[in-house]
Amino acid sequence: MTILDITLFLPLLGFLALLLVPKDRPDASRTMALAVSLLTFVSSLGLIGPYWFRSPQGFQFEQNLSWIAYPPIRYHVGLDGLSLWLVLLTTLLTPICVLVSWKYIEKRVKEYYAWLILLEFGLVGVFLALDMFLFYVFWEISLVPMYFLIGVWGHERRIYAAIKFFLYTFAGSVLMLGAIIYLYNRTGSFDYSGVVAMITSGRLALTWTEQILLFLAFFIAFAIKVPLFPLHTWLPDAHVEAPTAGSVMLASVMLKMGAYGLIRFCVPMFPAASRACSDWIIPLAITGIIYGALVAMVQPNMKKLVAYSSVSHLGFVVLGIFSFTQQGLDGAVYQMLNHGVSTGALFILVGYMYERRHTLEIAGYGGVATPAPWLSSVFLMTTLASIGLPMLNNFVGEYLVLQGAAIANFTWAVFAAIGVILSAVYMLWLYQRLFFGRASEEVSRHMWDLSGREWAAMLPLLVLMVWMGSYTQSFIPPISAQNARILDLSKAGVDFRVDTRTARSAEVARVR
Amino acid sequence: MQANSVPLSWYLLLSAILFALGVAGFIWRRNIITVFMSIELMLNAVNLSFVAFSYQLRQADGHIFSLFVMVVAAAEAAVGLAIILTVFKNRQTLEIDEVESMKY
Amino acid sequence: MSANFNFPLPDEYVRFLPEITLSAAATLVMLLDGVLTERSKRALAWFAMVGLSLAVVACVYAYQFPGTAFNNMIVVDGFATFFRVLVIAVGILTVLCSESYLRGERAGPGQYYALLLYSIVGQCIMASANELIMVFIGLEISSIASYILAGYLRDDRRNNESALKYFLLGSFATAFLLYGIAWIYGVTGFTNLTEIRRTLMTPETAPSISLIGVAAALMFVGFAFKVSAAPFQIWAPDVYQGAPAPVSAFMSAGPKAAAFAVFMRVFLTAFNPIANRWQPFVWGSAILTMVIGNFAALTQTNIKRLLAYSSIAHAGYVMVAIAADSEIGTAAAMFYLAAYALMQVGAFAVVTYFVRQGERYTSVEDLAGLGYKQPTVAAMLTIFLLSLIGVPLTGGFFGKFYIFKAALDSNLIWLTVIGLLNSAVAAYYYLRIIVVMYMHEPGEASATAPPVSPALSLAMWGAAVGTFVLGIFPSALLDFADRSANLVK
Amino acid sequence: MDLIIFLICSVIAVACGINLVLQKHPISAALSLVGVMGSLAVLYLLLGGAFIAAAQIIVYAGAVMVLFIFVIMLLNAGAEPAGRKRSYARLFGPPLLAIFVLLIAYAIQARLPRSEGVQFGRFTGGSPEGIGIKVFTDYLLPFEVVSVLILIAILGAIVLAHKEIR
Amino acid sequence: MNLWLIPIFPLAGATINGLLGRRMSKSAVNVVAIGSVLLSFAWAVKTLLGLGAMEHAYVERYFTWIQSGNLNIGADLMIDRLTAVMLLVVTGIGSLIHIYAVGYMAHEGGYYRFFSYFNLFMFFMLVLVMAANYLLMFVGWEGVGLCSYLLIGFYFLEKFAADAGKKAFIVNRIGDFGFSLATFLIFINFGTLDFGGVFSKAAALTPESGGGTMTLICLLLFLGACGKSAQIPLYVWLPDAMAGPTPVSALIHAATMVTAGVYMVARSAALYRLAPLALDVVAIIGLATAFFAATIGLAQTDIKKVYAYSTVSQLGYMFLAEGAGSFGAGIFHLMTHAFFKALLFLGAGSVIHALGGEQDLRKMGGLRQYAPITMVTLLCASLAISGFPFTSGYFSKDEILAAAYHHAPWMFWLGAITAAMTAFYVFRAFFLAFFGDYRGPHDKHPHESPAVMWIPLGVLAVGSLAAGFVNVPQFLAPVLPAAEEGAGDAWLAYLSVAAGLTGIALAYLFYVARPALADAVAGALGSLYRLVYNKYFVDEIYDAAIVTPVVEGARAVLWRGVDAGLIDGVVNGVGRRSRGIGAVLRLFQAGNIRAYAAWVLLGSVLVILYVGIGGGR
Repeated sequence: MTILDITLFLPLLGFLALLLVPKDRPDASRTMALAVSLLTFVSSLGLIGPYWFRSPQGFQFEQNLSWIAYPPIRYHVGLDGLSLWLVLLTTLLTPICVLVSWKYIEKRVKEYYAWLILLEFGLVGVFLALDMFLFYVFWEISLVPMYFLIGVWGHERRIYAAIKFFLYTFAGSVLMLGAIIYLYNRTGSFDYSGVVAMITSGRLALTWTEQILLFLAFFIAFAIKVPLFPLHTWLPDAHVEAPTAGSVMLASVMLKMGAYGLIRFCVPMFPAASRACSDWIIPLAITGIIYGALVAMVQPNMKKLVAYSSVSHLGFVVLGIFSFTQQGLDGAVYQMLNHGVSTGALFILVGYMYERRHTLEIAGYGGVATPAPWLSSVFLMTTLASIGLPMLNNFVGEYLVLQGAAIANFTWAVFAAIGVILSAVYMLWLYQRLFFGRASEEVSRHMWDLSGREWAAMLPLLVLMVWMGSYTQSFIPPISAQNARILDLSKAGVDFRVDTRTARSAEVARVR
Repeated sequence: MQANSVPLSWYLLLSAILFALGVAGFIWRRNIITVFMSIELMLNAVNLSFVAFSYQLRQADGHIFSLFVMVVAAAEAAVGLAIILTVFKNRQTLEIDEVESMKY
Repeated sequence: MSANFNFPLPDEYVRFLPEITLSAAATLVMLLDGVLTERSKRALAWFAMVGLSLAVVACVYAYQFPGTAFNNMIVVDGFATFFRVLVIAVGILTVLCSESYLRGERAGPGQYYALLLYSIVGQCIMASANELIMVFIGLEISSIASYILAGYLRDDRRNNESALKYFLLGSFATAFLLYGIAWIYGVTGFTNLTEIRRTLMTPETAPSISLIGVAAALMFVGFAFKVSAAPFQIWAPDVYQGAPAPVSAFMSAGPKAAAFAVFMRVFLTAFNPIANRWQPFVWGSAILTMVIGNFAALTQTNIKRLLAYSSIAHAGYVMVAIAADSEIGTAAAMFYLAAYALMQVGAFAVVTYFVRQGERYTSVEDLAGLGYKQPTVAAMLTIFLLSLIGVPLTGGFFGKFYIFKAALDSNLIWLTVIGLLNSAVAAYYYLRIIVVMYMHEPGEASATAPPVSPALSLAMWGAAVGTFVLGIFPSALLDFADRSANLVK
Repeated sequence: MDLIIFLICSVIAVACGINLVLQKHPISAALSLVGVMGSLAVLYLLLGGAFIAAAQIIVYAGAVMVLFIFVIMLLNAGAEPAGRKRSYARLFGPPLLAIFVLLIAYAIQARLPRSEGVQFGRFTGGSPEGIGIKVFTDYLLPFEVVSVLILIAILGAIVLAHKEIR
Repeated sequence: MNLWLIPIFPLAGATINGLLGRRMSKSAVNVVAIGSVLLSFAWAVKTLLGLGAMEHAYVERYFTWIQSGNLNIGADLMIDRLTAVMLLVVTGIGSLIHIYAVGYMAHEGGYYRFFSYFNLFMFFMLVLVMAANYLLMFVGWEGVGLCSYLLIGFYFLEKFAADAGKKAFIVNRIGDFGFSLATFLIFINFGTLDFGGVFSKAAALTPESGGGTMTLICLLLFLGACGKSAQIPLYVWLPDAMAGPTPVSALIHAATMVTAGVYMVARSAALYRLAPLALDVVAIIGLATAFFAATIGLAQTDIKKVYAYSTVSQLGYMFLAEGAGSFGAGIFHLMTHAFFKALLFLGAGSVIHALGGEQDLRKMGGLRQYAPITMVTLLCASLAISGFPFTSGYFSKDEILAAAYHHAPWMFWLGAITAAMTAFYVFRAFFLAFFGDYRGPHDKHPHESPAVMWIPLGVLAVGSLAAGFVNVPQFLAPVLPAAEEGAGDAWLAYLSVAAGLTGIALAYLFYVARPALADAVAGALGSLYRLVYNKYFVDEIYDAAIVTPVVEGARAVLWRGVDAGLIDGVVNGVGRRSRGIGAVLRLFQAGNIRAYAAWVLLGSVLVILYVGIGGGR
């Protein structure tokens, strides 16, 4: 019973407890949800322990118990540099989401928080599961609460969005299930590390077709979740229709499930296939970067704009992963966290504005800076973070990704960097249309400045933006160490296109 | 084989033909009772096969089987006709094509 | 003419104990119905429950004495026991569902429960039959009983129609089955499955493949019809839609499971030697069944009919397992049928609760807002639907998982892919129901929903718990299925 | 001799069968069915199924068909009116049926091992004695179980057809 | 040495004012704002004195900022002679402008906000100049861009201000795009981004061995410089940037930020040495910018716009110098320019202040009796920029033209013409503002600015006259060895001076002696005049050629077309199609028993065919 198990199962217990709260006492369920999520966050802080001064090899807090005797499905969970921060991101954002929804959600409060907490359970599980079957279980579990969050508490077209979201993801993941089973039939085990070991050691020799098909089965499931360019259309709908907290969880954590899966499964398990496919994946990613930015630029709806910006940002992540360079991978993972923080914050702020003005149309605002200076300052900072201003978090991620891409192939970097320009275009334009100019009469009547609760929800994120931007050493080392391992794995059995350009510049990094 | 013996296959063919006729009756006739009777015809055809086969095998088992078939047929007849009665009570018709309120 | 006359041993009676118990209980119920007053007839439900529970005990006890009985007429093995218990469990759930329904319809419970129990007797016989004649008789007992049940409310036009269709088409298909039996008897000289198998295995006695094929084909028609596998699924929607809701629940689970049991026993023992002949056809039939079931369900508005189509689709998944033609496949099919029975009967239980007197509310839209008027019931239905979709931690998911695992084991890659995609399609219409329940404003149907009767809620809870147990701790059942999957001794 | 009887009976049977299919009026259909059964009974006799032949006459022609005719009378079902619906079943029914018969026939003719012809008296296992012995030894269980079936039938008939349901 | 204190002071000031400013009194805000800048100025001076000769760079390493694989970026600050010059310019002139701003902004809303942004700018500018590696430099680089965005859009109630800010930021982003790409290449080729490491490695290379990559790097860097320092084709943002308060224009868009590009190119001199081609590009772009901006300046009527274009033009000069290989001269001009251009803007500000916000030259005139001090100081600045002998401008411009002549004589000639034009439009503005009669509305009463404003003017005036005597190029020689100095080219100096004087004379002729002449000439030139007056319609062209197509294309094609139409169309189409299939399939359930029987028959035939007869044997 490690602290990891506690972090994982606290939400589940919280969910069950919430079910017992009487329906007619909304505040009780609110408080309960807040308490549970905060507890979870606190216990999750304990996970940092092993990574405090060093980045240890292998999985920490590993727990490997038998769940189902045959087929051998095990409750196998563990933590490494890759999942560490993602788990913390989840546990941090959940209480924030609870706070954000405090006033926003009035109907069916109890159910709402129950789903939210259950969602946390699923998400944390996804990042911790080391048994592929278990992974799939959590993957699907996280689907259901989000489906209800969107479908019940969403906006006008919520039902369409909810079903679209569910079917899109489900359709992708069933293929992954098939692949998992196939791997099991070949290896007789669902254990992630075991299978990877077999593949790298060559004890499990997959034919080229097998590898490609399996890779695709996994990849499509993840690519839909990420979402990669042509598979992204569920995202805007889901984001726009979801309630604030839903959008936050969706953008900040659920999208990362896809990217996480790419790094965790696709690359190490099918190195050759990944490298071969990167020839068309990377163009898609870059298309996504530019395309997402351009489409975001012309959105009349705030949430949709942010949603498309996510498509653009996640394009960077995919680009970084499939550049197969240390910098690229580190950047990708870091960018996942950054996007989680900054886009999460953006959605929260948009939610605040919606609570006041009750419209998501950008045209409905303008001149907000006058009645709500602090809101606008916070929004400005978040905007700057998300357009990758140095000393704020996104910059580091984007820089590393682009550097990695440039090492792999300079042309990619050139095109991807256009996305950085465009991000400034659409975000600043949005900011100008929302906050600058003279406030119209009803804007100044409806918009008021941040309340204490709203501050409480935003402050951690703002702090993180600066921290992650200015002192990355507190975050990157575990990631780097883990990525280095993954990079080695990804070279297994690959006799082609291992990048030589970094080798030429044999500058030994300064150690302090 | 001597003059006045009949090839077994003829019996089987006969049974096949009768079976087919039963099917035909089921498909062509529109009166529920007639349709039901065509089923009986099919069962009879089957019985013929049973008996014929058991002649060839020199076993009585086929006969037993057809005996049971008869019993079952009788039971079915009772139940089936009861059902037909209820249908008629509610619909005042034996047109089989009238009984298709539930479709698609 | 040899009269090898030997008295049956006590063990043989023990092996037949469940059927005996059930028939006894059934007869008692029937007789009690005559003597009891209207008020006290309520008790019959619980009486039937007792009978069924005893039968379960009998099954377990009989399992202590595995082997054949009455000159190879029946065989008691894991497989048989599994399905016996399964159909009896379905019976229990059905009784629980029916109790309040019958009261609502003011229909006499006596004969109803008697018929139900008899029909279960038939299914138990099917489950343990080792001889085509037993198969035939068991099938007929089960079917005839359910014909009557389907038309039980004889003043209801839908009931009549359903009964008539079921009856006519059922006996039509049975005729094919019989014809097939006649053929197999003719070409092998046996009606005993083990004997048939032996004959086919030994080259010198083995008759022409195509003759066996014809026989197998004709029997396939009969069985496929009973399990509502394409292209013989056509009757199912009409019948399930028309029959009384609890009966539909029963028919979509019990007889189907029993029919699958026979199907597997016949085709995996007797016709195993010619598996390479029928396996591809099962393959095609599986795909067709899944596709028809799922796609046709997409546009259904009547919830009973929708569930009927979904039951067709699920039969398709089981066919996938059979197409795998392996012990794992058999085990998968067994497990899946158990899980399926729970979730399907559960879903129908909710329908039973909801339709009200005269089955007024059968449209999906009528469920609008149920999630807020009757949260528990809605939650139950949600659980069953999620399980039908195949969301993890539910029996439905694990069953699917296990089936596709088996299919991949036998390298049926495309079948698996199609099946997986089908389950994605299926998600749509199940989700629609959830949408209506939680995301639409309550309509008068759900506004006027009465409180749930204890028996019914017991059924729902039972099914729900079972669904979760099969999803979270499948090991016990799975091990049993695996151990008893090798039909070929 | 056998041949002649067979030919006669089979011709009658087929003729009656066809008649069953063609007749619009249930009564005549029923009568033709009786005809089929009768001729079949003779054939059973030829095949050495004395008991079955008897049972055929008593049970089928005697009991079952009487029941049928009784019901027909009860519901005084008239000739079916000219078909209003053009069911597509009637359209692609015939070819299917033809194929079906041909398949079976082919199987019988081409695949079934030749065996010597049927002659009356060659096989007498179907005598009441033989049947009796079989039924009470090998087929004891089904014989018992069938009672359940009949019980159900009675019960069902009562449930569905008796006067008042409540 | 605690170099980090130098940037930290302004940062602290910015934070304090930003968070608490609203509750603080104006004077408190002033103390914080000015105090912090003065402190960093003082600390800078102390440090430089402490460092003494600075024969080679002095680096302080603080912590690893980014570490990934063999990529290691430290938060390191360094000081060498080049930095020293910039440091003094930034902090010194910065402090003066801060003081001036106290007076100028006295009556503006968002006072604390202004100063917090202002301090923040100082912080980023200092990071930019003191950074010890390219990425940290990039931090400052983007940071100053941000502050310029905020300060240009300071009057965010006005749409044009907000637009100008956005334009500035985005155009800068285009430059930064080049800069960042350059850093990637630098890391790929040198394995580090530290100036020390890069330049020592670069020293080992020759133009031949450097090859195309070096050229590419330098061009990309220069793209960045173009964005920041408003060179063709990215100069368009600077004139609009005048929408910000005048002190901003003085500090950011004249003295410091816009020169960052010049500084960066000079900093990368070691790389440019390896890329002669890139150097030529720099020179040509610089010269072209200088010339065209000057022509535009000739016809502007908004005083700040005039000076803005002159800034662009002067920056062009600096790049010309660097392109000609004489980086020292570039920096030299940067310094002198910082003085006189800051002065010009502050003077203009004081004029505007005197006229209560009037910026249009045509509505000025005759201010010499109302604002004498302003006039005197402005005169000094104007003389300096026109290269009047022995003013600062004279020396630096002389250096540049000399270098240009040695690089390619035609550049010199063009430069000289530009010098003439510069002199002309500067003095045109001067005469229009201070001579003739007051042409503005008479309800307004022009008045001299308060001491807090004119004292900085005075200091700067002295600077712009005297700064030329500091021989910067020589001081910088260790860092930036100047291009070979050809002897006996005194006549070049005379010529440039002559050009300047001609310009002044013409201006006097047109706007004092014979005012009518100006309009006559303008009329005579007709369309040419209009072309220049409208800045060659460059903004309009950019809008029509780039902005509109991109935006509309994104809306119509990508969003409506591809996203909603194509992709979602396919997705929903799949849904609709499968429902259609379902609708067809259910039709087979015709409900007719006989039809069903037919299906069964069909099925059985199929089965028999396949399983049975198909079996053969």
